[in-house]
Amino acid sequence: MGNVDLSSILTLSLFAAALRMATPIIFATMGGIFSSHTGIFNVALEGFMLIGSFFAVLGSVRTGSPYGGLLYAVIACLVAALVFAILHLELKANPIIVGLAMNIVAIGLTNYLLTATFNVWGVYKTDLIIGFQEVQIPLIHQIPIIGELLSGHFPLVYFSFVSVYIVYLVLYKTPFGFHLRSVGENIDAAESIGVNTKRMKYYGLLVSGLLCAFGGTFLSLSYLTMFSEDMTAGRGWLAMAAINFGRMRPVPSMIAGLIFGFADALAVRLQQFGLPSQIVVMLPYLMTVIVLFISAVVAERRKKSLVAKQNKIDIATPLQP
Amino acid sequence: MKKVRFLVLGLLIVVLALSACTPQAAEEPVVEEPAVEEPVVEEPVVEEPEVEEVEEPVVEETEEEVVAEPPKIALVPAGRVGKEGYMFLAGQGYKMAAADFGFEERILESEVAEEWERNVRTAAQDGYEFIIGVGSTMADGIVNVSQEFPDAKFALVDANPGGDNVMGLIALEHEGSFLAGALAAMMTTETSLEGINEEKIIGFVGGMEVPSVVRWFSGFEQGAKYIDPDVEVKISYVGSFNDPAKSKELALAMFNEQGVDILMSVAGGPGDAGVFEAVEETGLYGIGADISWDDAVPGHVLTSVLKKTDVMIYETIASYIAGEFQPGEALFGVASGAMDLTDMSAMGDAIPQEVKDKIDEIKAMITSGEIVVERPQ
Amino acid sequence: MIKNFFDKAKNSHTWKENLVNLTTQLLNYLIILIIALFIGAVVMFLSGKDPIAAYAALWQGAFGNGYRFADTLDRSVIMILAGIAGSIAFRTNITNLGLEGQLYIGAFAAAWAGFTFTNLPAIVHIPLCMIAGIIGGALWTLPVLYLKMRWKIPELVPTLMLNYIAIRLTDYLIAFPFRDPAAPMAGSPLIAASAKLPKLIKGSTINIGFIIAIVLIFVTYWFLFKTKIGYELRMVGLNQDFAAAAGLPVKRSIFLAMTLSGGVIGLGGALMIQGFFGRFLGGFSSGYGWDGFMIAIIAQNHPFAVFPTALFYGALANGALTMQSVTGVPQAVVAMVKGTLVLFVTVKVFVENIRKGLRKWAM
Amino acid sequence: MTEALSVKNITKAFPGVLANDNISLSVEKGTIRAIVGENGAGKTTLMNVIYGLYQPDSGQIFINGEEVTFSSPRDAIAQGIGMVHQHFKLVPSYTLAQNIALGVEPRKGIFIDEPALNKSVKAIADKYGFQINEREVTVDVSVGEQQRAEILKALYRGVEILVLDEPTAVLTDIETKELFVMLRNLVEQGITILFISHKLREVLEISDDISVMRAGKLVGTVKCEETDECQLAEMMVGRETIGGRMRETKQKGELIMEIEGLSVLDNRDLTAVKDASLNLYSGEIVGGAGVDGNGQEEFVEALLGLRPLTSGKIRIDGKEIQELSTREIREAGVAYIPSDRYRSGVAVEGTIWENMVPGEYYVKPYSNGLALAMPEIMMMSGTLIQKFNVATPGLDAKTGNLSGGNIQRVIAARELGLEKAKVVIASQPTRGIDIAGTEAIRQMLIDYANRGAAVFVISADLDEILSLSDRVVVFYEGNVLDAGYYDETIRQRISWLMTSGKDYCVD
Repeated sequence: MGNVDLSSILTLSLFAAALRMATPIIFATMGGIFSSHTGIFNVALEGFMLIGSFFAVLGSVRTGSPYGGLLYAVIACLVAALVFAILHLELKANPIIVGLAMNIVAIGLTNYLLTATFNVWGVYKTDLIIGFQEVQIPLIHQIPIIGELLSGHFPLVYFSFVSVYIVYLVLYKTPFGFHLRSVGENIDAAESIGVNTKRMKYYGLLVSGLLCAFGGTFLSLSYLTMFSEDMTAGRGWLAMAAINFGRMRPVPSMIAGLIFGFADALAVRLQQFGLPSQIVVMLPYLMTVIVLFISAVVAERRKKSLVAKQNKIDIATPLQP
Repeated sequence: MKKVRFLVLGLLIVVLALSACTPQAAEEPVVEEPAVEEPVVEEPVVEEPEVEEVEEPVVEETEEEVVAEPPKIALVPAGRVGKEGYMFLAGQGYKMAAADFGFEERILESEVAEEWERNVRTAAQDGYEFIIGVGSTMADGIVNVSQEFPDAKFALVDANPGGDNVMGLIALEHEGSFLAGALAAMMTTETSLEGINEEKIIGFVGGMEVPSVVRWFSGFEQGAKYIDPDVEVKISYVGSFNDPAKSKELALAMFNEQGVDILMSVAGGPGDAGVFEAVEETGLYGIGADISWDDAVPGHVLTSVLKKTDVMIYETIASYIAGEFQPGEALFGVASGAMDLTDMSAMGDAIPQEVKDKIDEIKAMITSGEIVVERPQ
Repeated sequence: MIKNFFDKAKNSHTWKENLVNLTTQLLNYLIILIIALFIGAVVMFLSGKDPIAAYAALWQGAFGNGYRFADTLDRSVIMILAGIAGSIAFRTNITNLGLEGQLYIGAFAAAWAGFTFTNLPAIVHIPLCMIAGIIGGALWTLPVLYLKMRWKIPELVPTLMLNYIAIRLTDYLIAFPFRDPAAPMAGSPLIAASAKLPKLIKGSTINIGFIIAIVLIFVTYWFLFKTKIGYELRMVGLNQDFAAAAGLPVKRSIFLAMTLSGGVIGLGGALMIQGFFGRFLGGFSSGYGWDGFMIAIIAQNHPFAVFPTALFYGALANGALTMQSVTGVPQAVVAMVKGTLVLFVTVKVFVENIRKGLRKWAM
Repeated sequence: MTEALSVKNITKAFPGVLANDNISLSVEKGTIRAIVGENGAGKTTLMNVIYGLYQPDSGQIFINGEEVTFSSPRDAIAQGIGMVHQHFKLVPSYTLAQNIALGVEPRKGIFIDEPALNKSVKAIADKYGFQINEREVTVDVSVGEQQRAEILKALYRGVEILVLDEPTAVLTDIETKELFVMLRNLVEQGITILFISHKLREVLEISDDISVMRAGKLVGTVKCEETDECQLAEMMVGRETIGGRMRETKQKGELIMEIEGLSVLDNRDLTAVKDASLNLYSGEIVGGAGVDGNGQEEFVEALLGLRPLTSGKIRIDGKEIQELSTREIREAGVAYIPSDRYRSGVAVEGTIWENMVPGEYYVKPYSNGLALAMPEIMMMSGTLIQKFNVATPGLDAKTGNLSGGNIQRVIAARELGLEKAKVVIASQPTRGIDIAGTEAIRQMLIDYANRGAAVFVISADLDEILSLSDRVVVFYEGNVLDAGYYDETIRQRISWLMTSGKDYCVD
């Protein structure tokens, strides 16, 4: 160890790894954004993803195809999201508490089912699980650096970025997204123009379940081809931090997700410097807090300068219009 | 109003009682006969072929004195007797002993740290006379309980907690991983094997920096240096025994960026699974630990260092039943056959015969004491 | 005249109304509990296990004999402290999801005081470790408080992240600066015998920590409902704008509630180390902070209700061991039951319908 | 003329209240119909029935002579009914055009056609002579413009019957005048307007017919030109006392509170109060008039220490208090009745006694050291609750279960009951309270001033100001302007100040 310099860490494979590690976070982030825009802060992202991971493996084993796994995961997550929605929207339960409880149920349920269906504890890995294969993008993968960076990823990695664009289009460019966002911003306005706000909240939660299913599937059928208990390991919480940072806007939130993925990938490599592993693995979490802190500082700065400008105009102009 | 809530929740407990108590359970006499809890033995059914490497434990000659009453012996693993890992082997050894010596099985598995001591205690409270813990993390629990229950006997796989009624069953992991290190050092220059580079760099992924993992690593490094002092051994810790994603990422980083071509994994069951995924993806080579990982990625796992806890436990039970309980440390190393490599058959002809011969030679030297593998503190 | 007023006030809440309220609450919890147990049973049944046998074993494991009962009480100690820690924060409307991290830091601080000082008499050493635990837990809330009070960052995400950081940090501390070379596991050195809590029953783990927990329940009740500061915390929790306009010390209350919450769970960590583990173990907590969060919610943040809830949780945890070892039903089912309980606990329709029904019946 | 809308025998009951009792009325096409009544008379319920938000228990609705039933506003919109609520239903981050077209956006494929949207909004605005910047983001435009957007939102959907709920409550006089011009424009284009208000002068100015409601019943409908304020007031209240002056003007006493050069920022850090000065004297009631949102809230919060000052000094009895905490300011003798009693007046989830003692719980005899002295607290709260006639089942009852008027009495009892305060700051003290409660609260303030305290009443209700004040100041765009002492011409001075910031006529 020891004589490793920084340039040996900042390699293409680091950025490729960052993309991989960011993918589940980005999926969960986009899902969370969808429900946040209907006014429900979904704290069950972690649990949804975990359920998705498990059922993806189950589906892959049962159907012998990763797409079958994806289908199982989607169905399971939609059911979980539906349970959340019914508890909150029909039975009027507190969404934060339901979300946190969902996470706990998800851990219990997946652990139990893991043992009950596959008769194993903790981790399930066999050749029966068929994962996704990396795809080489024709032409691009022949370009030297860019090819290595952009090509050769799992389909879901590409799809996570596509999903950001889709989420952006749906939320900001379609009437549906338009109505959906109005529910979160001013529910009275939405109601007054005849938007079925409850249905929109259902959509919000179901879409967040759907996208978490993709995130979970990525973890258990692409990133790895196995299921192990609690394998989401806090990525859902990181997604919440990303949403918080990006103020529910898809692209800035995605960037936050990439930052967290990068921190994760970097942490793995920093050990070569002889840094204690325990300290290094803190990095993504520490980064989250720091990112929140910096964004708060920046926001205040920007507001102050804006206000100074406005107040200057205010004072300069006569009192009466 | 405040009292109301209090009452309500008090009732909650009663309700649980009502719903949990079947008539039989309620009528069951509880304290006088602690053994009445018939263990409905429905342990996870295990596919035997999975563990074909487990050699039949050598049953020591036991005196044929048949004890009138079957002994009460419990197994308390610091984890689960699940499908993989040395806990599983421990469970196999225990079950075999139960079948051979005719006592009832009682395995108390745990999931979290708090349950280690609690399970030992539960066994002691229930009147078990010989309680076998598995996993060094149980040490404190064994110490605490053995002092409070001086009549019971205790044994612990992986550590010697000390005490008049306690024995420590120590597997010399470093001896086993010494063999693996030697093998890796020889193979890292074997460029005829696809993917092996010329650089003398091998790697080791550990779950967490805890004494047992450090022991594994130390032996591995010593073995490698014994073959060739120039071999560089890279090491990384995942920070967890059950984060396969991170294990895989670490392994990939070592393979792709640090010139490692052979990687030994001691990252816990889930963690190991992640590492071997990296092996599969890169087409390079891995070495497993505890149990056989040879079939995880056919043709890419050079060998696995077996820690035959089944042998250790079976022999310990046998000697206990023979009345030969000896407090203190009992060592199980290469010499006793408890630490060993797999036969490398999964690699086919990829490993040259002279390498295999060299390994056998080292094994013999360790057995005879010619090579002393240092045990890190 | 004043007396008349009070009499009138008392009488207007008739006994019937009280009965309706009490029965409503009772039935509500009963329904939720049945749903949770039923869902657990269905899952067990579908996977081919016998739910009745499993629950029977669970009961046996929790209360089957004197030892079991004592151990269950001991297990509930940390749950009580975690529940109280959660209650104090939630009463002040602070979403302290960082109980887990505060527990780690508190436990480590207590262990540090336990193994660093070796020549103290028990009467000094025991409280010293507890105080160290309290301070440790409280200190770990300070970064969150800074972010919340100075930069208006909601505490939700920072408290969560500090959990992970605390777990890693303590892992680091026991791996390097405070490593015990003799320890057979990832842990700190053993704490001095003078720091260990005296046991109440030989053979069981129950110790004076249980008495401390019980006392703490009453102290917390008194503190929250009978003292000036408790009044301030509750008013800030009920309506912060009102509290500010009325001149209550809002910032101080938030600060106090958060640090107290961290301090109590830190004390919980100290009790675990001093009463049970005897040293700091890396990753020793299996989500006690989360249990505390859920217990506080189920108990509606009332200290008296925390006790039975924590006992229930302790019984589930303890009984699950026996359930698993006797019937082979994985413990995970218990986590599901616990989670499901919380899923339904804020559901309002049961309460409303029960109350409506009872009213009709009572009239 | 044809009948645009009529309702027959509409009855709608809520638990404990008969909100609409057998109401029948009909409105002719192309007219403005005002519906007046006190708060709680049932106007808004009736409008919500017409708009489909509520379903009536019985009765019929006819549009252009045909019977219709509405299960949601969607049905009402389809029948050409549009409603502009008192609280605007606009999405803050959307542009005005987006808000106007929300729900009926022009589409291109599956996407919204933004250019077409902007163009169509512009077209409809031009057609009815509305001036708006349709591409501005809603939060950035004035209240008047937001209201125009609200009305356009209805017109965009092709409504023929427009319901306006208290449209002038948030407008300045000038904006109100502009609104009235626009409404006349609409009527000329054949739109029928229902106009809910309790401001009689405005109603007389704009409407063709006036229906008066009282306690859920329709009292009667009169032609605008055949009636006057007095008659309407009588119909509304059932007696003629409304709006009467409750106070004899008193001589001012000594100076108690001095506010000098106060400047404060609002929540968005923009200047809300500029260099404001005001003196409060013992025994005097000062009224603070002004349209909501001209800095009143920020001014009061600054006085209470709830909001930092950017400059200025506040003195009580000559002692500077601007650096003190809220508690210290209150201890110096300031009582405070906040404008939004649910937001900052009480903790609705708390018990009555908990809401009674936030000013006293920490001093003897209500606390002994650390603990609360419950008997004393209960005795004190009980006495005051009784003295201020709060109707409550007991001191342990949940405050949120009380009616608005009773909650306001709880606050008054807390703030005024112990008679410690030298200065009373009451912000919107009677907003949303029934008549009996209103009079009681006003009387409490007068009594308190008569005992020698300085009372400062801020209200958007000019009648309240006029009925109580010895002296009036007007909040206008963050300035506190002096309207002088009460006399016959003060109403005019106030309204000029409120609308233009000058105490003479703009013309």
